[in-house]
Amino acid sequence: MKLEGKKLIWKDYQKEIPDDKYFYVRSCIRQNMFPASEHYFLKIMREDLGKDVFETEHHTTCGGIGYHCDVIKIETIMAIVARQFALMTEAGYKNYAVSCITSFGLYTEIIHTWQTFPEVLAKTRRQLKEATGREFEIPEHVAHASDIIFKLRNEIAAKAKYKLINKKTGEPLKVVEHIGCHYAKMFPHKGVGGAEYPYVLAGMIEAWGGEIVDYPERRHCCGFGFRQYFVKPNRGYSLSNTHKKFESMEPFKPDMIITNCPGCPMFMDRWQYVIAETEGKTYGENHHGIPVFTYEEVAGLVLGYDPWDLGLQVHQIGPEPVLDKIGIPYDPEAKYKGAAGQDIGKPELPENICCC
Amino acid sequence: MHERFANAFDPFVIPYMIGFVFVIAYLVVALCYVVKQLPLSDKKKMVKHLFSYKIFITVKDIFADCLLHVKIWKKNKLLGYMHSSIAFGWFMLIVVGHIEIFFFAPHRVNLPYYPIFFRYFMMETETTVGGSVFFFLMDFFLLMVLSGIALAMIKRLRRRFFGMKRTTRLKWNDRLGMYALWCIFPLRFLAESFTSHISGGGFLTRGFGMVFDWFNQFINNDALIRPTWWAYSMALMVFFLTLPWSRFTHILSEALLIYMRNAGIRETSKNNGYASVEIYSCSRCGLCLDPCQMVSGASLRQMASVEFTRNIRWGQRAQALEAASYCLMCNRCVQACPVGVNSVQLKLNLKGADIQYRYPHRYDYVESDAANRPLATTPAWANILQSGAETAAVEKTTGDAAPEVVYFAGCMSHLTPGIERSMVRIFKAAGVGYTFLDEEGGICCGRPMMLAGDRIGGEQLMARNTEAILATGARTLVCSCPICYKIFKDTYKLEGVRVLHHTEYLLQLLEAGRITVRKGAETGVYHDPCELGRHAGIYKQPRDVLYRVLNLHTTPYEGKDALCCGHSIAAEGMPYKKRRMIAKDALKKMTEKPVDVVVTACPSCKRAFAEIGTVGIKDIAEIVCEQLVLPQAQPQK
Amino acid sequence: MKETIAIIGGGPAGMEAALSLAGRGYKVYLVEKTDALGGHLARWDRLFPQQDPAQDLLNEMIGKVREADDYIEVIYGTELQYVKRRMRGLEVMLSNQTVLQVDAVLVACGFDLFRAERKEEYGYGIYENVLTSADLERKFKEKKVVCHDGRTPQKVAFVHCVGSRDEKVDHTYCSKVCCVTAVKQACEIKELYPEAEVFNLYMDLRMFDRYFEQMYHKAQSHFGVHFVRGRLSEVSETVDGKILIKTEDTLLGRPMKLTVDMLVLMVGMQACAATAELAEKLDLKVSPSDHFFETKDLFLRGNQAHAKGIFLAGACTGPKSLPDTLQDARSAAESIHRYLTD
Amino acid sequence: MKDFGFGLKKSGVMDLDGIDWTLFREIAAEEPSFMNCFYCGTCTATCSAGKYTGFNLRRLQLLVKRGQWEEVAQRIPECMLCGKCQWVCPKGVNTRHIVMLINKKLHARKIC
Repeated sequence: MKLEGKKLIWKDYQKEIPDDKYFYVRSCIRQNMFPASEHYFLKIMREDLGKDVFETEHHTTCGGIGYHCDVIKIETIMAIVARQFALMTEAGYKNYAVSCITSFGLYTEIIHTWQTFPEVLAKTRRQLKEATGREFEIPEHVAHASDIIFKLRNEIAAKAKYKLINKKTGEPLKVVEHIGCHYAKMFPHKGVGGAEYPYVLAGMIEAWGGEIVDYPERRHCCGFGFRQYFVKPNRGYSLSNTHKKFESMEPFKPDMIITNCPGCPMFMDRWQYVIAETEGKTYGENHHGIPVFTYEEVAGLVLGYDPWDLGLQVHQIGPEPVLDKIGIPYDPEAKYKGAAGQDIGKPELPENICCC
Repeated sequence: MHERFANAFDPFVIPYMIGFVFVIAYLVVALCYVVKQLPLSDKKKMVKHLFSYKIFITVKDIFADCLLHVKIWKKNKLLGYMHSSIAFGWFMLIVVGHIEIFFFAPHRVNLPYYPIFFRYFMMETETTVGGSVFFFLMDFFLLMVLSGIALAMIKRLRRRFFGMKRTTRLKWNDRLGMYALWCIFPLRFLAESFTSHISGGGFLTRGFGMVFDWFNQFINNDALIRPTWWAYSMALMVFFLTLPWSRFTHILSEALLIYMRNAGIRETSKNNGYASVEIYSCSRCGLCLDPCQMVSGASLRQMASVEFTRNIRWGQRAQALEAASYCLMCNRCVQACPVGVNSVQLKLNLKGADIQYRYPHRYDYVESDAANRPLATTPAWANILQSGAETAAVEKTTGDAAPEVVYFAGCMSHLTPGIERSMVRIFKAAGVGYTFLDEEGGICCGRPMMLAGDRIGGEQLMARNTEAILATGARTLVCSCPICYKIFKDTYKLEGVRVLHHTEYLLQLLEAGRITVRKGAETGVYHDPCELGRHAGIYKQPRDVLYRVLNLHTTPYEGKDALCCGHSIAAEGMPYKKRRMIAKDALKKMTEKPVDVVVTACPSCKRAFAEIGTVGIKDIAEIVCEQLVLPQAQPQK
Repeated sequence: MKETIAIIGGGPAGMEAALSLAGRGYKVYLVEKTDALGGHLARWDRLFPQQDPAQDLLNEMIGKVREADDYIEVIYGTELQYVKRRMRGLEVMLSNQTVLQVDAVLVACGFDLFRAERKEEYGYGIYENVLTSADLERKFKEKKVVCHDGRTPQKVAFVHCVGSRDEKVDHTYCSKVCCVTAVKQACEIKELYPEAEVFNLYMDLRMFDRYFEQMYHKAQSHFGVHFVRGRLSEVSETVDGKILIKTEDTLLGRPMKLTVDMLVLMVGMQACAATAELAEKLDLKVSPSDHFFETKDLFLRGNQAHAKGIFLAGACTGPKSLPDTLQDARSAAESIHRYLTD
Repeated sequence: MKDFGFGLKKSGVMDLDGIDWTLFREIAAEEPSFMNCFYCGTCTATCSAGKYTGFNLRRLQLLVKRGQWEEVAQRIPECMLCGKCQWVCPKGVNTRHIVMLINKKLHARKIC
């Protein structure tokens, strides 16, 4: 593989990412499944990097799940999105930071639609005004939260306590990145590095000392696929997608996976367990599976935050092998303790896959 | 006459005796082997035949075929003479030689080598009438054999002299046997000539002996006597020892073949003993080479029947299978074979053995078709009869539901719609109530499957078609494809249904006056399709039809000598280019004298020739249809 | 000396037109931007449909151009700067400041090969074992057809229509020569490595010209090349540096994947980079649909540009095979001759 | 193993890396015209069996070339060997022989 070739392509897919003054919206799935990730995004931005990121409890879902499950019409979604933008406008911000890539894709799609069809925008403005009395401006910049971390990756690297390097061997960790379908496949120019050889996560890994694994099914869906997962008879397809990816990455012996999207870490993490329990197949070393992280978790780890504060105990595939490789200290006893030291309960351990 | 040596022995008889004992032993073993391969019923037939009056016919046949080679005489006089002079001459030498022993040395009858080396052991002291008669006879037959051998040598050098374009190429084993055979009689002649001043001799041996005597003044001829007898004995030994491994095995097996054939045994399967005898009976005379169109038309010499039998005999299964998959099964070689080896059947047997009925077939769709298709209830002809101007000619429609004729066009005819259309028009013109069984596409008749060696598959298809044909209630089955015709007629069990090819049926309609035709100005020749001609013996009917509709010319390639179009369904392995070469060659031969149209009676032949495109090709049904005289077309008087 | 003509481009079309015009006694300036004649022909190994060495043809043409030096003056390393219309004829200013007074200009600037990097999903420039047809041709020329790591390729796939018939790269036209080149190169691979499995991924096989169908037949029957009707969808690299390709076998209606040692992208033709600039300088029209120069019509004025005294030859008016290019060049010479003698 | 009420689905993708190339090469060696096919479908359109079933000789030949023997084994028993396909084939493919050889190979490899 020629990195220069990729760099040439990355050059074509640059986007303007402001490095400060963001209006931040959360992700439905992440705030439930990986709440610490969003928390630490804000924490890192504000405390470590000193940026202005505004957040309001008044924002709602973007409606993306309903949209991709074919249950909510695009006009309705537009009104929801318009309301979020109104909140941003009211707060006095022009840069919009999105935690979820499905939301990000949807915002991009809607803004593109409004720009192409001004009459649709006018209609949305009218509807929002009639329904809520609010008015809105289209953000000057819509950035996915990972775009911002990408933009600030070198600042993070400068403050980092750890590098994504195997302490014992001195070799960089082999990292699989997965950007998620809705990030750049629909609008390649809205994603850092485009859709074929996306750079957003690759850039972070590069800056933090790891090595990116380019494996054949890197473009493939993580297995979420709204229509597949949410409809139980189709759920086998969801599982099969994930299986396909893991079969493909297995020969590359990756140490970890870094993800961009709310659903991806969830499915790449949980389905490893299901594959192990139904097929008896495990990936990674010692039947441990390949640990899956969000980019905020990885940023938090290199900055030296405690793994359990970053919420890594909620992963199905335990992060311990990666922590050991990097040399990040952790207290196994504290894994299932809450912030105040209370017992949060231990999960039942699966049969075929080692989870800690 | 009296003996020269009291012990009646000389070491030079030993090689001969080795060969002789070997051949006898081989004969016994081979016979047991063949009989063992036969099914019990055939074994019974063999025994029964021995005690039936037919045994005399067999003896006559063996005499005519093995010794006189009457069949070869009929085909090629010079070749016939060559074969019979060697076979009959040799036979007579043995017979007369034995009689001589009985006459002059009856106490030596038990010595098998005695008649062979008679001239060495016995001497004529004074000229007797009996002696000179035998001298004459023996020399006469020796001369006969020698002339045959001389011709055989010429044949090897200049086959054109025999009117043969091709002859077989020989391998080392055949060459060894052949050279031994060529040596035997010249050596005997030399030995007897050298000995003739002691033992006496006839016009030939003594005559030449005297020449040698003259030479005797320069070189001592007597020193050559025993070496030539030795050489003679050695030649015999070599010939006998190579006999089981050379083409000359046929000398032994052909008589057995005739016996078994007359006993009613056939090559029903690959390992049947009769099949083995047939293979060993192939003398590799090469008479099948010239008729074979694979050889003459497509340079596929290695595929000829003579090579096929050789491959079978020497266990070259792959080559034999390839030859079987190339063979057009036109039967021209079978017809040419003087021994009567049915190599086409042998090829079919081999294909069958290769398949071993192991391929699964799934024709359940055939069953559902039978259930879904209304046959006798609403005959197709009922609609046809109600419409169209041509129905004016219809004289009657039968009251009962069963049509008079069930018409089966066949798969191939669907690719030559002109044939189907013509037949339908003819039926209508003749007022025949018919049902067109496979108008919308039908089930294959099964013969292609059979020709591929797959009996089980073929039978499944036959069962379906039998059911469908009988369900129509028609008493006559007319088919347009000779491939279908052949199997319908010979293999199907269609109780109470006459099976006719449309050539036969057209003649019947004409003779019965149900259709009338006018004679056109076209000139044409008729091409006999293999399946209709050589396989089914339909030669006369098409010609009787065609005389009425066009100016029929004749070619040398008619009847049993008809050519194959090269597109036989049997030859699944033959490349298309080769098929085309054969078709082109056949068409060229048939149209050496230009004609307007080549008429045939088979959709395959028609398509094959039509693709060459050098002359108009029509099916007999099409030409009859064109020349139909419809009642309303005639001026009213 | 008769009239004078400037020919822009010293490829096969330029050379052949120059020779035709020289044969009629015209003075020709052959303006070539590089320092060698031959254009793409100089980079090719063997020529379809009968595997003639490209070098032989090139040598013959260059030899003839040299022989005709009384008539043909080759000006290397220069490009056209501007053209001015004069009372009689045209004044051509070259980048080396030479000014030519000519009676007609023939544009024979040829084509550029499609940049395969533009089809990102095919991984050209990223995976070492993904080549273009031109790269493979160079390997043939160097007699070193091996994978990046020096291995002998066991499986090779050719992808037809890369950068042709593709709206995504704004090349909706067929480049004409890629199908037959793919078949040629597939056969050449099989000649070199008879044990290799060779796949041709095509959308349509456009075997339109003389002997092409026979080549295709030979590729199938003699060389056993696999033809898969389906367009390559994506390419990735396996852990051992091989190329995993995905396509649909549309004749079976089933997706398929396959690992190959070498993937060859049959890059199509596109209008050469100078087209737009030349169009402006010479007042030529460019077809909005394929971006090649437009001719006055496609029949009797197939070599005439819309501007007076300007003629067009070869692949600058759309993809052409070499025989077609040479014929087009001769026909352009004839057009110029008629124009000048009218 | 646990049952979650769903499981892996079989992929419809033909994986050409895992197929046995020798089988198809054997057929091509025994019947060279096998390689001539350019998938025009004339054979399928004229097929006597195809009138009643989904029998598709063009597809079957291609499946053999792609090593997809399971589907071939399912379908090939429907052929009646009538030979119409051979007649109409513009490339002179000996289709009947190919069907017979496919059968032979299927049997030899115990695929059917």
